[in-house]
Amino acid sequence: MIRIEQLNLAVDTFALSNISLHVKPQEYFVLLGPTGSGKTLLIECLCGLNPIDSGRICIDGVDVTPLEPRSRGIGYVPQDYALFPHKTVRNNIGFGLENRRAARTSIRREVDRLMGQLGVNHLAERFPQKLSGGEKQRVALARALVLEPRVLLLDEPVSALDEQTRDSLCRQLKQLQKSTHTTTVHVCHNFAEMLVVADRVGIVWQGRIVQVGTPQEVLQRPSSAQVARFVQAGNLLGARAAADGQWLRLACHGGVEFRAARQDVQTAAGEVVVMVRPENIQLASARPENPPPGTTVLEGSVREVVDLGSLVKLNVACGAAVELLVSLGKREYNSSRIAAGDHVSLAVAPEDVHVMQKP
Amino acid sequence: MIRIEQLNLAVDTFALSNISLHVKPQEYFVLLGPTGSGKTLLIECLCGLNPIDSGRICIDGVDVTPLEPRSRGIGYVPQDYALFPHKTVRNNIGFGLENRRAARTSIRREVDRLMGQLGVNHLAERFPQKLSGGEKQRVALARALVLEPRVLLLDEPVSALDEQTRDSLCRQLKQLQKSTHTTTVHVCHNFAEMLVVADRVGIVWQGRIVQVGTPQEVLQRPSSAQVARFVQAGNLLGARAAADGQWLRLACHGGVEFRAARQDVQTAAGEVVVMVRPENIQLASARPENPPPGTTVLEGSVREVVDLGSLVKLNVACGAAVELLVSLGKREYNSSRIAAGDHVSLAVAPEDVHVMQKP
Amino acid sequence: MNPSLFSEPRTTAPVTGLHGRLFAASMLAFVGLFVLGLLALFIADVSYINIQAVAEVLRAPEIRAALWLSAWTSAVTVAIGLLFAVPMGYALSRYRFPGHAVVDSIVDLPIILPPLVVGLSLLVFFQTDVGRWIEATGMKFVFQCKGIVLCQVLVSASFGIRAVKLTFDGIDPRIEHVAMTLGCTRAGAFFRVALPMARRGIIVGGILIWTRAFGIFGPLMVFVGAVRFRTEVLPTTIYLEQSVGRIEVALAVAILMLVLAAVALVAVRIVGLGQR
Amino acid sequence: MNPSLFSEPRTTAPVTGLHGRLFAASMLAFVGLFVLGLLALFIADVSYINIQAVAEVLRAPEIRAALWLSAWTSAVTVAIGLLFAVPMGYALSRYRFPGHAVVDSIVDLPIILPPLVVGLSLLVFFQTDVGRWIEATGMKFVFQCKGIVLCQVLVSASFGIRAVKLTFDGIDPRIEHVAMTLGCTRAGAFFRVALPMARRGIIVGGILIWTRAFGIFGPLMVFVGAVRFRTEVLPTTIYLEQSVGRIEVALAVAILMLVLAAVALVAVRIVGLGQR
Repeated sequence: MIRIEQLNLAVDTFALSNISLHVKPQEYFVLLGPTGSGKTLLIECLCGLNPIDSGRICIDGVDVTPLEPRSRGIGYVPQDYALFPHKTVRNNIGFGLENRRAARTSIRREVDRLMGQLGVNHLAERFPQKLSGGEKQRVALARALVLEPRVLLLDEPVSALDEQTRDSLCRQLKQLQKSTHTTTVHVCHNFAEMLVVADRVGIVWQGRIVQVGTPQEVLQRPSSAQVARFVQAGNLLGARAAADGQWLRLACHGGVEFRAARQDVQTAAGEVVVMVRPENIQLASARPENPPPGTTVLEGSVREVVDLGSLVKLNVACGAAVELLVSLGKREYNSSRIAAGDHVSLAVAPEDVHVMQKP
Repeated sequence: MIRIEQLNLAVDTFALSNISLHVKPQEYFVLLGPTGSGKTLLIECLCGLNPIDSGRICIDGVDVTPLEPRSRGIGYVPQDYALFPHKTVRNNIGFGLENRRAARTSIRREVDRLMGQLGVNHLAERFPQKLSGGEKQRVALARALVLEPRVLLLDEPVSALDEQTRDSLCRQLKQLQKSTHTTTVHVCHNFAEMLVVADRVGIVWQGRIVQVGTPQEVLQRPSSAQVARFVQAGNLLGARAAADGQWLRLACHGGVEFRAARQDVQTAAGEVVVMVRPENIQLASARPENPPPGTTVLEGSVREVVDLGSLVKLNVACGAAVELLVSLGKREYNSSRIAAGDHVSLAVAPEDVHVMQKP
Repeated sequence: MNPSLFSEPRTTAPVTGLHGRLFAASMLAFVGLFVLGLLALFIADVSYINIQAVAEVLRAPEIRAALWLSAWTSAVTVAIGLLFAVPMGYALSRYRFPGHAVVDSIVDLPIILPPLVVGLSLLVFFQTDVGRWIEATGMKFVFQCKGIVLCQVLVSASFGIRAVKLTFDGIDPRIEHVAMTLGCTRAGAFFRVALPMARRGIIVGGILIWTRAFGIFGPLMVFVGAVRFRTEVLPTTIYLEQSVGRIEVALAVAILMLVLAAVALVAVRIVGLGQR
Repeated sequence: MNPSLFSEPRTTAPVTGLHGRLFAASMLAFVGLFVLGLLALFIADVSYINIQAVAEVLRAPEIRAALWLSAWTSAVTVAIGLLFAVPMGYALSRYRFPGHAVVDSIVDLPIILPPLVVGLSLLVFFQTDVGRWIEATGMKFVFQCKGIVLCQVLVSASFGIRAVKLTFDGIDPRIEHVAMTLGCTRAGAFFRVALPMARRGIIVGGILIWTRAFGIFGPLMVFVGAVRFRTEVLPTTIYLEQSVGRIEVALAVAILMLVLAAVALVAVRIVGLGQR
């Protein structure tokens, strides 16, 4: 649906470098990256607001690179929504149809339909200043959807909202996309937000796309230590890798050693970064008997327990200078009867040890 | 250590109403509330920056109400840190001692010690504009600690930082407090942040303190539906309560019914709000045999599964129009073999059903 | 004076304690002194005035002519000034080009330049070959009414440009971007979105141009002279009347201008505040 | 002109497509026209100048006297203006009191008021009982050098007050609050923190006061007259010389003032930019 080929754009000291990306029809695609990584710039290129230095952008099979924003068939919801402050909600939403010189009655009908769909009928005659953040967001969505765009581009659509409503509005976005079948590109910097909405995700880092995949792929198999840090992998350790039969032995700085399945790993040996997600560490008060082959078993003592309600996070000190973060479901934690200060045993399956190149 | 009695203060259209609060010595106390609830105003009253209309503030047994900020024995870290931009890090930190006309050598020694403790030695000659958010925070902390205050007041100390570093800086704050034994009041609007640092927490809502307790008390037993919504209770349902032997029967709008232990509840009957935390709902593919007495057992079908890495959230449709949010640890979810569309059984123990007055 | 319309301090300082009170009192004393000084001046004006003389004087044909000339030249100046201010304010706010900072400074120059220098420069310009050629084509400026407008535009347009630029600086370009994705061309987005949003700022710019144009005196003396019934505007009247000792007449005109300036100031405040 | 030092647009608009190019070109055309017009004026000045005449003229004792008088009166004005501007700018920025908006507007009035009106008001004031009494105590202003300073302060101080207020508006009061928790009194926080932080804004305010004071002409004509060697400042020289037809001399002085204004503008830009 959207195909970006070898896009390059330099702006002042920042550059989008060699970006290629394919977003499938009816997909909910998330561009995830930290502030200043170039996500907004990339969205503006898709909109046609920034002339690109080289490369091609195709939407629905048409090369839109030379086209103006109004001819690209896109709906755009920028950061902070950018509603027209001098127009009522009704006129904000109807703006696109007015530009098409549609008949008054058909504009009215279409705007009413959209306001109904997004639940903002009661706001029709209000001005944007009088709306709450969530209401503004829905009006901006309706305004972008009125021309039935082939592609919907959302730039940080929930960042301006408070934390309590963000989650539910994200789920509404996802439902809206499912019902309208509009291919959607959603820019965000929040990892949890991405997990709620994304079919697939592209990680943006310093003007490049460093990984594309499903949320679970990015979560479990980040392509680099930067990505891992950004998706809050929890435990990242520098290590020296060495082959050991069917396993890869990973001697971490600090005195602990992990084993990973060798076929999963591109690197044979050398300096690497090891990632173990906190939920993939199995905690027990006693050393497991007969662990499955390849399982890494470590001993440690619990330093700190943080109860986050649904989730409990534990800091476990292992070896000389290694602290591992372990997370458990609340119910699981309650049944484990582990408390701060306890001596525990940790087990990690070889397939849960993810090895990355040293950056 | 800090005792606020019947504090009242009206500013324009907003007012702090009848605030009484007691912070114990060496306690890490968090003031939690949404934006605009009056937390910052309250901190400024503690600092002596706002004259209060009525009431009393005592710090360490001394009535400080009439005292100027400089005589209150407080260390203050405001939002965005407010470092002195025209002074180097060293001179920022030494500012308090200079005001006391301390000897040059003793200032130098003390500032060096603090910079060492907070790990900012290498920044001594830099100016604040050149620092990262985390560095600014530590310099502001050192500046506030230099006069060895009896009380440390932190206004949103990590809100300006990006999400990746917030968690670790919160833990550093907590460790710093443990090592310096300074009574600390920390203002924040983020619920998860509070759980990491707080010994006790006060919930601020529209200029009032609506609940004070440990993090787990607030989490499991919010005093009102507003508090419950703010701490992301997950499932909040309007219901009609009626006594039923040793249990309270709670008929929820939407056709499901819960049972709660009667002695836990102040209300005998009438309209109430029921809270069930997502981690307290036990999920099974078949109806449990012989559940413990009082257990609520519901049937439903899984609408949506969101995998958040360490945590999995499920939306389960029960009865006519009720959707319940259920959360499981990743490991627990994997072993349960439940997927979207499945028919499931939900069990809730009576002590996990929390009943609140209708607001 | 413009900026106060656009920014307000983040929080204000409450006054606490004896030290705080003394400090606030000493700072506010300067405010009181300055404001009282200004008020004393205006009260002196009002107390000195002779209503009968004023009424008589305002019926004098030469003063009526000056009032009329001031009114229409300043109106034309506002029109021409805004014709430049709107596109220039927009261009300077939205576009970055090589030499942007230099152009921006040159645009500010007439604000900071002594007005008399502008008048003299105009006089000199029309003695150069280019100037002579322009006058030879029939567009006469020196010692003409057209010259008044030219002079006023040069010394006042920059105030309008600055106000309009500030207004566009405050309008998020993303609003225009959205309009462009909704079927507008670049120009369409400007006329349908940016311009209506900037209307208050443009009005403020117009008022600022007007106040400056209306009050100009020095450059007119140099460039068009002070000929009764011909190039006499209200400030010229004040000068001419007081120089022959008829201070009541000069004062009557001055008070009229004072009132108009106060009205303009209040208008700027009200229009500007609504802009926030 | 001041505000441009403190705000910049959030993003600038890149130029894309044919429509976009045509639109940008037409907007920028106005910028070009205006800037070229101004430049033509100054080029005409420079081309008309006669170096030899200038050098001769600048050695004339009456012009030297005028230069000297301009220099010291404007310097004194800057000192007095800042003495008011710093506490007033701080008070208007930090404190809210009943009538704040009214006081704020009155402070702006001299910016918007025709300067000639200020001159006439002063003249009138010193004919009232209070004014006479002041002059009787030996503080003579009318047709005196002291009158030049008084006139300059009244028409220029508001520019400084406005600039300083804006600067303090941009300084987070929390920084002073922290200083107060670290052992400073209210006044101590002002002198040790707020004032050093505002130094660039205060310099900008001083330059703005100076440019206005230096270029003032109309009110001086009315209040202190144009007496050679006594109350003749540089703008007066321009007027006197051109009125007797010695345009080269007037022009030489004008160019000197033009250069000084340009230097002031550049200084304001550089100092102001550093402030961000």
